[in-house]
Amino acid sequence: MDPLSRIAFEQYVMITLPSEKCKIVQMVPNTTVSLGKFGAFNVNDVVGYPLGTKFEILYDDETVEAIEHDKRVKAKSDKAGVKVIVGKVKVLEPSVKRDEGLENVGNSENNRELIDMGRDIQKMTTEKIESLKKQSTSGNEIISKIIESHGTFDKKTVFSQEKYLKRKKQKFDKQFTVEYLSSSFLLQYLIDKGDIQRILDMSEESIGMLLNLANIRPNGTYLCMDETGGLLTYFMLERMFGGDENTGAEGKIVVVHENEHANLDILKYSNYSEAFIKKHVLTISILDYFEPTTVEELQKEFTPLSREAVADLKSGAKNTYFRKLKWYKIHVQEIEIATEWQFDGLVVASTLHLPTLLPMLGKKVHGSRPIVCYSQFKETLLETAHTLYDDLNYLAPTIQETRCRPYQSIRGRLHPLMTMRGGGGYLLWCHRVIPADEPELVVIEP
Amino acid sequence: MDPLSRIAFEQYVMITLPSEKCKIVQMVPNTTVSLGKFGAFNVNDVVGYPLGTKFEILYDDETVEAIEHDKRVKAKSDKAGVKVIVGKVKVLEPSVKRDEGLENVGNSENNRELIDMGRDIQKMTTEKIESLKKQSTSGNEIISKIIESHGTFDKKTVFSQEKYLKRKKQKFDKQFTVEYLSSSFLLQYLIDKGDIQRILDMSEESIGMLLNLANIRPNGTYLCMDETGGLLTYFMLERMFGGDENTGAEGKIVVVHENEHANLDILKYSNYSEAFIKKHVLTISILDYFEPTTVEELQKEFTPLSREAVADLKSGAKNTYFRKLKWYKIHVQEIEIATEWQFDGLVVASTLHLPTLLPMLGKKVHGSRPIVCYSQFKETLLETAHTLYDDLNYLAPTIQETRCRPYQSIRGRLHPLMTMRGGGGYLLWCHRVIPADEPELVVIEP
Amino acid sequence: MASAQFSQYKDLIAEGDLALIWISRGNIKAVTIDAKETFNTRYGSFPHKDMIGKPYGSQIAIRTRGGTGRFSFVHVLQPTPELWTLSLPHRTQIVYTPDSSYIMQRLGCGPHTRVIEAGTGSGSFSHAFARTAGHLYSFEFHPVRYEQARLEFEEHGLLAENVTITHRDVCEDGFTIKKGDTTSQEFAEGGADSVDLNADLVFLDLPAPWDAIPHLDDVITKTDRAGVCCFSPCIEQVDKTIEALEKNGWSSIEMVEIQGRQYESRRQMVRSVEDAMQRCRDIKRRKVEGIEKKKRLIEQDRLDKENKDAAPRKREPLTEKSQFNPFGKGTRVKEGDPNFQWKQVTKIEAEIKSHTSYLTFAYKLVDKSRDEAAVQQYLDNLAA
Amino acid sequence: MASAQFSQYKDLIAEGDLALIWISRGNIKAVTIDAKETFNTRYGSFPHKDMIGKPYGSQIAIRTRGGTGRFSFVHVLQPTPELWTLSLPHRTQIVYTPDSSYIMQRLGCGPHTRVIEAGTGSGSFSHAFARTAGHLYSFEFHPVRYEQARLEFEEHGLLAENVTITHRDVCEDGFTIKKGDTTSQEFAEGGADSVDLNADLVFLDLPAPWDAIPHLDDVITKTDRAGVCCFSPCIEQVDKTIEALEKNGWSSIEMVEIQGRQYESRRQMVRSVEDAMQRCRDIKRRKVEGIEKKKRLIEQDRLDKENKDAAPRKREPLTEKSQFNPFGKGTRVKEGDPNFQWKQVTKIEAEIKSHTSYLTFAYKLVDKSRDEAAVQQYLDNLAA
Repeated sequence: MDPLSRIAFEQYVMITLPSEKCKIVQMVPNTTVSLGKFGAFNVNDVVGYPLGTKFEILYDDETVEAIEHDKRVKAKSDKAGVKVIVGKVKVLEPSVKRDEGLENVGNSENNRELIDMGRDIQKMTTEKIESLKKQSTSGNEIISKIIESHGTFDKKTVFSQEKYLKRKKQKFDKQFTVEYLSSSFLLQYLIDKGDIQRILDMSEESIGMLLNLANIRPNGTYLCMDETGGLLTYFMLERMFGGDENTGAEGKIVVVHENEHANLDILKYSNYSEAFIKKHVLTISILDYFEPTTVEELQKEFTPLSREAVADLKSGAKNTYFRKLKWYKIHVQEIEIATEWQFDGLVVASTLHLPTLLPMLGKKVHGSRPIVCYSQFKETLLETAHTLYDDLNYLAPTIQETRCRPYQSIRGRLHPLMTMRGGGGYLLWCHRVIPADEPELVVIEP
Repeated sequence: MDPLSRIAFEQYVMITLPSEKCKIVQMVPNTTVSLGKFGAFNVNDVVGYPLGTKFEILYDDETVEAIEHDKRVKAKSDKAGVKVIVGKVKVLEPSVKRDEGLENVGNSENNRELIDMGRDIQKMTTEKIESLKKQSTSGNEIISKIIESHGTFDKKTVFSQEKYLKRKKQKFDKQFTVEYLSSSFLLQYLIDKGDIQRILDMSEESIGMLLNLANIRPNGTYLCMDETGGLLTYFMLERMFGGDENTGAEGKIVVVHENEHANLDILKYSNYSEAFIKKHVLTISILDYFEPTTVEELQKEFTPLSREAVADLKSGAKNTYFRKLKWYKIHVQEIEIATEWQFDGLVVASTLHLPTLLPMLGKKVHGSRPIVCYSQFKETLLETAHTLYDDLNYLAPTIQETRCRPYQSIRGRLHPLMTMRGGGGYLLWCHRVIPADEPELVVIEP
Repeated sequence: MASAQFSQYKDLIAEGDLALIWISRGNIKAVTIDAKETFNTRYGSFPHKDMIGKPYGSQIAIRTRGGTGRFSFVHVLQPTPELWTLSLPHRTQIVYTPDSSYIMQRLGCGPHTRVIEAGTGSGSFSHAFARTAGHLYSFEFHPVRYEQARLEFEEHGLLAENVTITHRDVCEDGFTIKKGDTTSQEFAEGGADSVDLNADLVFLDLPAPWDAIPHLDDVITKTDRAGVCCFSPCIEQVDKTIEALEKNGWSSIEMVEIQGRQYESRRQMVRSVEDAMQRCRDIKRRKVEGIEKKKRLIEQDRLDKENKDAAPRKREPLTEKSQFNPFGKGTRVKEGDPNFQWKQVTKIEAEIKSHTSYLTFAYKLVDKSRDEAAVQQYLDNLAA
Repeated sequence: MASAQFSQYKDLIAEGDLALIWISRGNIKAVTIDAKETFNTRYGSFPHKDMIGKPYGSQIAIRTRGGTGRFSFVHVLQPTPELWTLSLPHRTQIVYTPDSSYIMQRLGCGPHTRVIEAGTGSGSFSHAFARTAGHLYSFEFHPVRYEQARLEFEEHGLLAENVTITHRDVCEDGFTIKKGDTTSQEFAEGGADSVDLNADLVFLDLPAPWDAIPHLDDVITKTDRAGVCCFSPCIEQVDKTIEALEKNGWSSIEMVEIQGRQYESRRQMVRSVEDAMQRCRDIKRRKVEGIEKKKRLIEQDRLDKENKDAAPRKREPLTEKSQFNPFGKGTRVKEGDPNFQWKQVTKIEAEIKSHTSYLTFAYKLVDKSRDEAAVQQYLDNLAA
């Protein structure tokens, strides 16, 4: 099964819920996935459908069974030990419109009758709703019934209607979509989880623009600092390989990090194998990058033997030799990266002092190649832009901001969302250039 | 004639033109106002109509007369000495919609036939248009004829149609509106003139919000630094007195300046008399404000005499005495302002170093009264906010930004304007507070 | 009890005053000062009598509960329309200051302006209008909200100053205020039976402003130009509003959006590259030392095994924990901690108000006739 | 002359290359490197032969005309889609980078993506798509623009790589590309007569996307989910687009706006309050001195008049000009002049792109059937 187009076993996928929240789930065979109050389903029931399929959880007397909460994909919001009822899944038909419930309701132009409609107006009790939920009723049906029973619904303003329905929908709708875990979804997931600081407050639009401004291509060799736990690297890999190990593209990312090991934890959710990542994502510490050791020094610790000498080694010694040879080769490559490689682009998302860091990294970039630096704060980039502006090796540093403003996209009620997340960060963009020597003095004839 | 509701002689008014440019003109009796390519009219023909009236300039054979360009209200754009033809004016009917021309045109959905429509497509020559203009034809009529003669007009995209019509309208429409010279119009005029730096890049929305955040009222006493040539002061006066000297309000503005005299040039356009301005706008230099002289020192130069002593003075000496007394009283008031006055608000638009300036001025503000500081740059306010944040005399400094985004407000073609002016500045808002002493130690019984 | 708390600057906090108690940026509470009362917060209780007589703006301090020696503070402020708006509960639909101040500015609100506002809603905009305008006629169609607002306006001294509030569905019944209406307007015996509104500024915050627009002709000024602003969240409402404005002879129609943003001043740690390198060196050094130590230990173990009588050794950790921690990793570093370097940065609110409503402006000049007599008189005087 | 200038990184500037010459931020020109040619600017002429063999990114310097001893510079860059977009004349309708990069990101454009773009327009977005996508099918209905774009794509090496451009009114005639169409697509003898587009990303920059949407079913992928983005300037177009998308079974419809802003790093003079005070003191002192001098002069005049034989004196100005000018008033101070103190500030462009277009996104999954066999096989293997 192609994990790029169909839900496959063992794959990490993104599940989006009616509440617009999302969660990452691994499709482990013969297990159950709980979506908390939205219900639960069997992994085996959804695998094989195309990625992007929207399902609805249905309950009928035959299939209802109580299970212990699945331990492998534990959702924080569920209380431990709570029994979740697993339903059947049904693929939703395309004709279902997102807010059909709302469209069927005669909406009034004023809200004279309502000042605080509270719970007392609602004729349908929560118990009634819960029982409806356990019957074979879809989310939209439940909502329609709630509307019917809501005496003053058509007296509410457009806004209170929408707010009310959204709240109800989030509570009772049992639809979910299984999505390919794209870089954008992964970002959305981290934002929903509240990991804003971990990803340096990056927005999808900022990172998308970063990739374009940095001219990321399948065959480039990029220098990168990634303080987002691998998120930025994942975005780059998606542009370069699209989740596929067999495109034949030879692109590489060198990730410079400031700890003992690079933190690229987020890559564990990707569809790339460890071997593939090892080949295309090379990591090196900031110390080893800027103060590389020499091959001579390496050889004090270990010297490769001639083929004949290796052949003469005993079995145990041979194993030791090859282990040490691997270590040696990694370090030789590190030295090469640090001393010889020139890059097709520099991409930085780091909280180190950028006015010192960028000129150090910028030296390693080939002429005419772009440099893009992300920061949560404009002030940091301002300082950096001034530094680069005074350096003839960088052409026209500018600070770029991009903000996406989503609309409530319901016909007849179009307007930008009333609230949204602030932030999203800023980009510094420039190109590496090579300053000219002063041209020779041409003596002009008098 | 009430200069607040009707166009009055000698009054400064704002004239807005079809090009959305505007100019300030004084309504001098028996003179002519030239609007350059839009035509010319006699002041006596428009005075007496309500402010806000929209006129159209008409030409017919009887009234056409050639005049020298009016010297008193010389517009820069007109070449000196060019003869302008003065037309009759006609009040425009309210039923005229702004873009009627456009609404009557069948618009196509594509622009297949047009790649660069250039002048050659247009069948009506400029000469023809100019001759139409001199006939008794309104701007809308001219434009309709242009559209008729424009072979490919209905093949253009919505956008190129609009752009084209707007250009044509600006060129041939002879309508103008005579407006009350409100603070907002004055700002718009300065922006159109390109005096962005002179007014520190202020936008109408920023200054409007400044006035509200500073809680400007008719009866307040406000401390102000105004580096906009009096524009900010004019905005404050408008909120306090609404162009009327007889409201009975007693509000005062103390303007601290850093030169020999305050620059409040812009107030010359206002409807306020010099005497009124002198009473309500008091100016003092930053030196006299922060290092005031003493009454004792003043009295070294001049000592007021007793009533009897004054009566005994000879006529010449009496005049000298009263001149000096006036000087003395002004300086005594300055000392009072500098040493005794507490203010109901502090409003600053200055390019001096705000982190030093604001705490100096803030001391003079009464507890619970707002402080609002405008700056073209957020970075300056950031530094200032940090300083105030660390000072217990200021409550919760925040940086505020407000931006107005105008739409092309034509039904069926609603969208935000494609381009607009950047900038507009930022506000720092906080309240003056009075820190508490540590409360007494209450010994709790063991 | 009407007080002039919104129209007069007050110096000292006094019994009976409406005051705002500022606990934190998002927590501002309105109280009526009463010497017998106490203001309770989760950090402690503030007796009103500690506030009375102090200047407005005073910080009031108490020891926190439990006698930990720490203090708790509030500030007592005199209300302004803007602070009042901040003190309203967030769930209320409010016209916020970026919108209200722009509307007032653009429509030239000043001491002469006669304003119509429909509906009253939370009354936040009413307070800002009342501060500046000559008179405000506010209309509210919801009976309970009308009653709440009438009471509030009375308590805030607005009705005694320049505000009239009327219970009315303006879409159905227009804006004319007559004797017998449910209104704060008082009609003197033998006086006029209706009010001449004569408005030159109209603000319509209604779901269907197009139903109210045709009624405006009866109440707007005949001699000056009137301006209107319709406040609508959806774009389709804007379209219907423009249609109605055009049909009813309003001109210079323009719709705008106001985008207000608020920033906090914050600090970001300056993390020098050299420090990061030094940390790497430190890690490397400790790793090498650890390996050597391990080698020594292995050797020691071998010797110990040979000499079985040796006393058991206490094992030390192989790699020592570094003392070099330039960025305070693993510890809680307070923003601005003087042991570190900081860069000043602005931080936008976590959640922004990305949309409030669309603002559609238009103008109407009813009577375009000229005051010929006055012009002639002036010119005659000039010639004489 | 097809070159791979957009798909391969090049090190050195070579004869025949398409290069971008950066004169200034707003002035970037595309040239084909030709040893016999010269690049002329108002500041001087740059012979191409001075560029050939140098690395891309090189600054090229010449003495300015007139032999003033000053130099003039340009930079020679290898084109990227983003630089290419910047080099296009401003009057062209362009999909700018904030929009194009967001669309690519949101619709997951990657090496496997098969893109439909209609219309081609200036071709700026085509270059960005071509960099990343598996294949781009671009449609342009204007014959002249089609021809221009086809030529440009060929010269830029796009047609040889992964781009097909077709002359077509997609609203009328849909997206299917067949033998005999005006297209860059080549049909092998005896091969298929039409192309299986199988698109999973559709970008519609058309005045009436609703006319094109019904045709999409024929060309989008049947097995994966396809995404569409419609790019429309007016809100009414968005409404009609949403209607058409809903009718044609597209879901998860959402419209967004992208707002891109660009800032320059600038400096503002730090003007200290003490300096301003000192200036005032200086003015005051000179004024007092002036008065005293005047007094002396009057006295001198009196004496002179008494002594009529005295030689006429040269009058000095009463008040001396101050030497104290801390802010360089009246002089031209260059931003950043080291004689003054400066604060770093960001300045937004004087004119911003406040609106480009509304972006309406939607998704469609045509075939929702399950690959039962594969699932069963996997489970069977697992059980075995």
